[in-house]
Amino acid sequence: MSAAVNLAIETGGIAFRNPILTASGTFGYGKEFEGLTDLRAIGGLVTKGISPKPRFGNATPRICETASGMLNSIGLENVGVEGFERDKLPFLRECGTRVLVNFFGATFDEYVDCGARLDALDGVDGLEMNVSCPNIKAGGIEFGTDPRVLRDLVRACRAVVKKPLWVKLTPNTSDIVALAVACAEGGADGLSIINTITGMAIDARTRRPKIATIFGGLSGPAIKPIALRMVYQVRRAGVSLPISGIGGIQDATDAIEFFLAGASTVQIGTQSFVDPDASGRIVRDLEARLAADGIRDVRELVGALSVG
Amino acid sequence: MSAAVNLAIETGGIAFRNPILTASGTFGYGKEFEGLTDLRAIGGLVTKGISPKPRFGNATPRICETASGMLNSIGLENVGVEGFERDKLPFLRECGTRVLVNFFGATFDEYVDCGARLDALDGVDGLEMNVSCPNIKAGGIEFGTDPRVLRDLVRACRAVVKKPLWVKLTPNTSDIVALAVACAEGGADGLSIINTITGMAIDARTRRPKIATIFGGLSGPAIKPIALRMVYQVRRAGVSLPISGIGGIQDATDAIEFFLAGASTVQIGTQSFVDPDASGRIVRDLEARLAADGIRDVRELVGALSVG
Amino acid sequence: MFAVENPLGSTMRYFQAKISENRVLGGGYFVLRLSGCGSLAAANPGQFVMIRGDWGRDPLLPRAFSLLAVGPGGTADILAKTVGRGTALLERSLPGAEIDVLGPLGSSFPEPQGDTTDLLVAGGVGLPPLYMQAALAADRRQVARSEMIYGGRGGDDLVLLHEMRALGLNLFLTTENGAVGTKGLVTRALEARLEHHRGTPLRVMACGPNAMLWAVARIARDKGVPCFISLEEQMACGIGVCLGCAIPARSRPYRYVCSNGPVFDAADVLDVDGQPGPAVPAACPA
Amino acid sequence: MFAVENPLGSTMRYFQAKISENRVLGGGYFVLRLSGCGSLAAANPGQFVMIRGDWGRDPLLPRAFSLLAVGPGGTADILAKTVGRGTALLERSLPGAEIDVLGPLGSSFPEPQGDTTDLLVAGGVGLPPLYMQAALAADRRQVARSEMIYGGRGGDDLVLLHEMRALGLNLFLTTENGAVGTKGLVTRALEARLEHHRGTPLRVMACGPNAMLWAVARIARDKGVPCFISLEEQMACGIGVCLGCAIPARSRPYRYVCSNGPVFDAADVLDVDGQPGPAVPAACPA
Ligand SMILES: Cc1cc2nc3c(=O)[nH]c(=O)nc-3n(C[C@H](O)[C@H](O)[C@H](O)COP(=O)(O)OP(=O)(O)OC[C@H]3O[C@@H](n4cnc5c(N)ncnc54)[C@H](O)[C@@H]3O)c2cc1C
Ligand SMILES: Cc1cc2nc3c(=O)[nH]c(=O)nc-3n(C[C@H](O)[C@H](O)[C@H](O)COP(=O)(O)OP(=O)(O)OC[C@H]3O[C@@H](n4cnc5c(N)ncnc54)[C@H](O)[C@@H]3O)c2cc1C
Ligand SMILES: Cc1cc2nc3c(=O)[nH]c(=O)nc-3n(C[C@H](O)[C@H](O)[C@H](O)COP(=O)(O)O)c2cc1C
Ligand SMILES: Cc1cc2nc3c(=O)[nH]c(=O)nc-3n(C[C@H](O)[C@H](O)[C@H](O)COP(=O)(O)O)c2cc1C
Ligand code: FES
Ligand code: FES
Repeated sequence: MSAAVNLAIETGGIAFRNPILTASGTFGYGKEFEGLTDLRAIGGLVTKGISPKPRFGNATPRICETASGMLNSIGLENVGVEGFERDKLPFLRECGTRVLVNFFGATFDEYVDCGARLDALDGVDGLEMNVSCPNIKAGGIEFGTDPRVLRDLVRACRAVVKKPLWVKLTPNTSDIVALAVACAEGGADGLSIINTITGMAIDARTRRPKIATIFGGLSGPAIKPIALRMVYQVRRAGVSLPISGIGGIQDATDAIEFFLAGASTVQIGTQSFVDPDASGRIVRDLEARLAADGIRDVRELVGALSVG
Repeated sequence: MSAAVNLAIETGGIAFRNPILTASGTFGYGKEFEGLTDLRAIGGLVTKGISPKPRFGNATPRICETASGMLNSIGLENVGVEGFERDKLPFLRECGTRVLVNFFGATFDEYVDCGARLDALDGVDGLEMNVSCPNIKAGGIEFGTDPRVLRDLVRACRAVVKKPLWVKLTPNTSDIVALAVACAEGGADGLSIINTITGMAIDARTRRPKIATIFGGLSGPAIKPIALRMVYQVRRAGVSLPISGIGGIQDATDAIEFFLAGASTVQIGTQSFVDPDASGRIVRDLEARLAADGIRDVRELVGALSVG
Repeated sequence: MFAVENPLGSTMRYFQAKISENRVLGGGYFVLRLSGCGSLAAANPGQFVMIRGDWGRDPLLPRAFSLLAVGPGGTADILAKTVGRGTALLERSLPGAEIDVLGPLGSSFPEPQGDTTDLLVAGGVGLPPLYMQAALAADRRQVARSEMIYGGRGGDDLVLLHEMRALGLNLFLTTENGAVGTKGLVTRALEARLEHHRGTPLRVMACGPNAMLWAVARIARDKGVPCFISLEEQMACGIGVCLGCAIPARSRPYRYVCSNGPVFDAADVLDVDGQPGPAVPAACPA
Repeated sequence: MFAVENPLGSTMRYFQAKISENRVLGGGYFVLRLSGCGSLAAANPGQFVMIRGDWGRDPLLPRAFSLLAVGPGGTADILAKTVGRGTALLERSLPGAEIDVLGPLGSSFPEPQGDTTDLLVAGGVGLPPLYMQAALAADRRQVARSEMIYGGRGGDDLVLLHEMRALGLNLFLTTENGAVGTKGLVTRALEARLEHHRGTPLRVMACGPNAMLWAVARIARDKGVPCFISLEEQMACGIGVCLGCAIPARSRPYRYVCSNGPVFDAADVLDVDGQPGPAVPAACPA
């Protein structure tokens, strides 16, 4: 590929080698992909969501396939902050790419506590808040669906997090722009758009839900049109935060579509299950594609959708 | 098939031969499918959305394919109430199945006017309100996303509509149950769940949106998990209105899944483009399937999901 | 003189056919022969079918293909070029594979007339309806009154030449790179042929990329020659239901490629150059 | 005595292979021979691969298949049964088709030992890992110490019998309808064989529907015989990342079929009979 193509981008407070990241929950803690894709070639990785304490996750079965997509209800199983620092971080410090840690809590205080503790860890380049979690105090409604609650939560975390703080928005909303604005007001450094969409699948034979928790999160190519729309809505509304686009990205063309809609980075999720080398492949294909099209800098694509 | 299987169901104020209907905008005004599927075999059909005056619809291109789905922004092109009565209704009166007329307006008054005029027409078995329309007075936000606006709109239409009145909910919401409750309060006779989900597609080569209006409605198998979830949420919340399930139904198994989730009828949408005989085929397959499984009455399936 | 509008529902059928032969021509072109297509026997040149293989839920929608030929014993041929996922799946499909077919659909080109010379203008994969039109003329021993102007990017894009010569058709080939025939676009060749036939009764019939068709239609209009063009637009249903295949038209805001076309009298659609119809709320997603 | 846990990432590779042969056995069963699978050469019986054909975006996820055999020159065989859309596409696939392969994955059965009799219990399409185990024993001239108890619904479900006899393997066949072998379930035949071998060193190794495996494991436990079972669960990644293939386990809330299994020491997973682990908020969609 021509060395003349610049893929590097500094966005959301972090300087990335290129704009191809991997999405939380679909890339483990990085090590699982050693030998399958080149970690030193991708822009960055986002870890599985971390909570203050380890969590064992939901009952089984936890996943099922749907048309061009899948449902999951893993239940945010994770090793907890301590386990993360002890067992996962040493590898991540050496892995050769940017590391964002996705995190969440079951209460306001857990969020703040978790954010503060992760912020203190050496080797963490930034934090991504997962706000698609049930707010137990508010009857199980997701933290991220009410703009005021979201703003306050972001503000509280912002107060303790010195590193770049991104917020990952839930698509289960009628107004994604209001959520984005709330994050800007709360002091976030970036937005990740979108998390999974709540869905359900039924086994007609057994008459039971296909996953134990009844509802799960829909991901994969099926949701790409919705994700792209939300990225563009936020961009068009003039929200000043940089966007990391997520949802059904399978190849370099999909990534470019998200850049055009306004994302300055993208995250590869479910596709890493389909093709464990997906993120590396997309970096390679993106570079080749830009070179072939005579585009010198990937940043030219960001928000370059033409709607005239 | 065994004559012992009962597919007939009376629901939402209408007695249907069977619970397989066709969805608005995907079955024209019925006549287009003559010779392709047996109109006398299906439970009912829902017409293209009718407005008080004819509308020419949106700029082109208007549709594009997505992963296991499609986007459309037809722009609610239709012949208007008068054109409907003059050109379409005579055929529909004789077509041998139940006829629901989908309708909408650009303002509150247009809704009421349209509902009243359609209500007066002989040969119309019921009305289905499409509330996924931009409310111009409220800055283009869909009528159907604010529960209070929705309740008032339904109540206003209810006051003039004597025939069964169903309301078709928009899925672009964080709280489908609140919308369902609003319809119940407004006096609706039934709910149709769901309309298309707002999405977007981009042509990476031309850097332009694939459809002229930028945004369009996502339909097809891709959205089935979301539709099924919303039907079940409304059912589980105990909203008393019967539900017509819509979204990505391709075959009898999909229809059964919606019945189990709580729908008492289903509507076949995009699949009629894939297979113009889809609705008739699903009736035949459903009957055969119930007979094979020893289920005497399709009504046994409604809400029979087992979540224990 | 008008494109024949096929009254909706007249003879169209939805049925299952089988691929009986897949003749790969190179350059991404291939001819599929379908068996079990007796209901297409009466189809006219310009009409099309919506077809879909047995390949699951993605790609979802059926694809439109003009008929290349309908043969005895219920065979039907289409000529396709691989451009995306659906055509790639078709190109790979093997004899015996099942194919769902909806057709014949849409309008057709006007019939050959003994006293008029028809200039058939085909761009790339726009060949099929004009090939079928030429074959009809040959059948009626009027092929001497037809000329085919057939162009493509390179030599690979010009297929079935042997078959067309066998019809006795007068062929004018053009390629953009000059590999075969005259170097340049079909429009130049068309201008030359129009000039050549000046003063005699003429008609132009064309199929190819929409941009080519607009250019052809403008040339014909300027020369006062009747012109029929077969347009393309994204389609979901093929039968006038989804309203997806709208194109701006002269006489009314929109015409539909599947049910009013695909063959249009150019005079009916030419003037409107892609501007939207009456304004409507922009973001109404239906 | 323990199932061999394959340290994650040790030798697994993601690569493209080709189908070199598709042997249809009837009853929905077929054997795919893949070429270009040199990196599977050192795989052990019980290990599996995730594979996916070149079929677009639906079905989306790769499918798990146990290895049936790995051969010289980089071939690998799988035995599959058509149950849904993915397997239907594989059944139809032709020599030359490209297949993405991730493997070898997961744990394997313990190696054959000269002094112990291994009762291999296969239910239907659970045959492959046990076939491979028997072939390994034959290779080491220890096949006399292995017995295969192999059951299915009907005669169609019992495949590769000729090949197994050629290994010199002692075969006990059962069918539910009695068409072939003893009428009944494999569990009955297993009980008889356990009785027969009473007092000698024994191990049970089993693969088949999970319900059969639990029954087999309970029988072995009751007789005090070590038992290894190869479990199935829905998978997305196959490498311990998605956490989708969790099963409740004795020693901890969950174990993962792809990375801790698929072969488990039954004692480690038996007691927990499908109850969820520690309570968590129910509807958290991630
Ligand atoms: C009336 C009509 C007749 C046609 N006749 C022929 C023919 O004889 N031979 C031939 O090779 N092609 C013909 N086409 C074009 C053919 O339909 C497209 O090449 C084909 O749909 C591409 O599908 P794909 O999955 O390979 O491409 P993709 O780009 O993956 O398709 C994505 C979507 O865009 C649509 N699409 C893509 N290209 C076109 C196009 N040019 N026109 C309309 N829709 C398109 C597809 O149908 C699909 O819905 C015709 C089109 C129309 C409308
Ligand atoms: C470790 C392991 C080894 C296996 N080895 C074999 C083998 O050697 N031969 C063989 O024929 N089958 C084997 N299976 C089962 C095989 O994976 C399924 O039959 C196959 O995935 C079905 O795919 P489908 O698209 O045809 O079915 P569908 O029902 O359409 O699949 C829908 C989804 O369910 C999953 N699924 C369906 N059945 C199963 C199942 N039994 N186990 C796990 N996931 C399932 C699919 O992977 C897919 O994600 C194995 C499964 C596992 C987990
Ligand atoms: C199995 C699985 C686990 C996930 N876990 C998390 C998580 O822990 N935290 C989070 O913010 N998002 C999580 N996600 C959401 C993804 O990061 C991503 O937002 C979503 O899958 C949409 O992208 P995709 O369509 O490319 O997969 C998970 C997704 C999947 C499929
Ligand atoms: C081309 C098209 C036009 C539609 N027009 C209307 C309409 O006029 N009124 C309406 O309420 N819904 C309309 N819909 C939505 C469908 O009725 C249905 O709710 C939606 O497509 C989801 O179902 P499906 O996935 O089965 O297609 C339209 C959908 C499509 C694809
Ligand atoms: S393709 Fe549906 S109206 Fe023309
Ligand atoms: S299949 Fe993903 S963790 Fe096992």
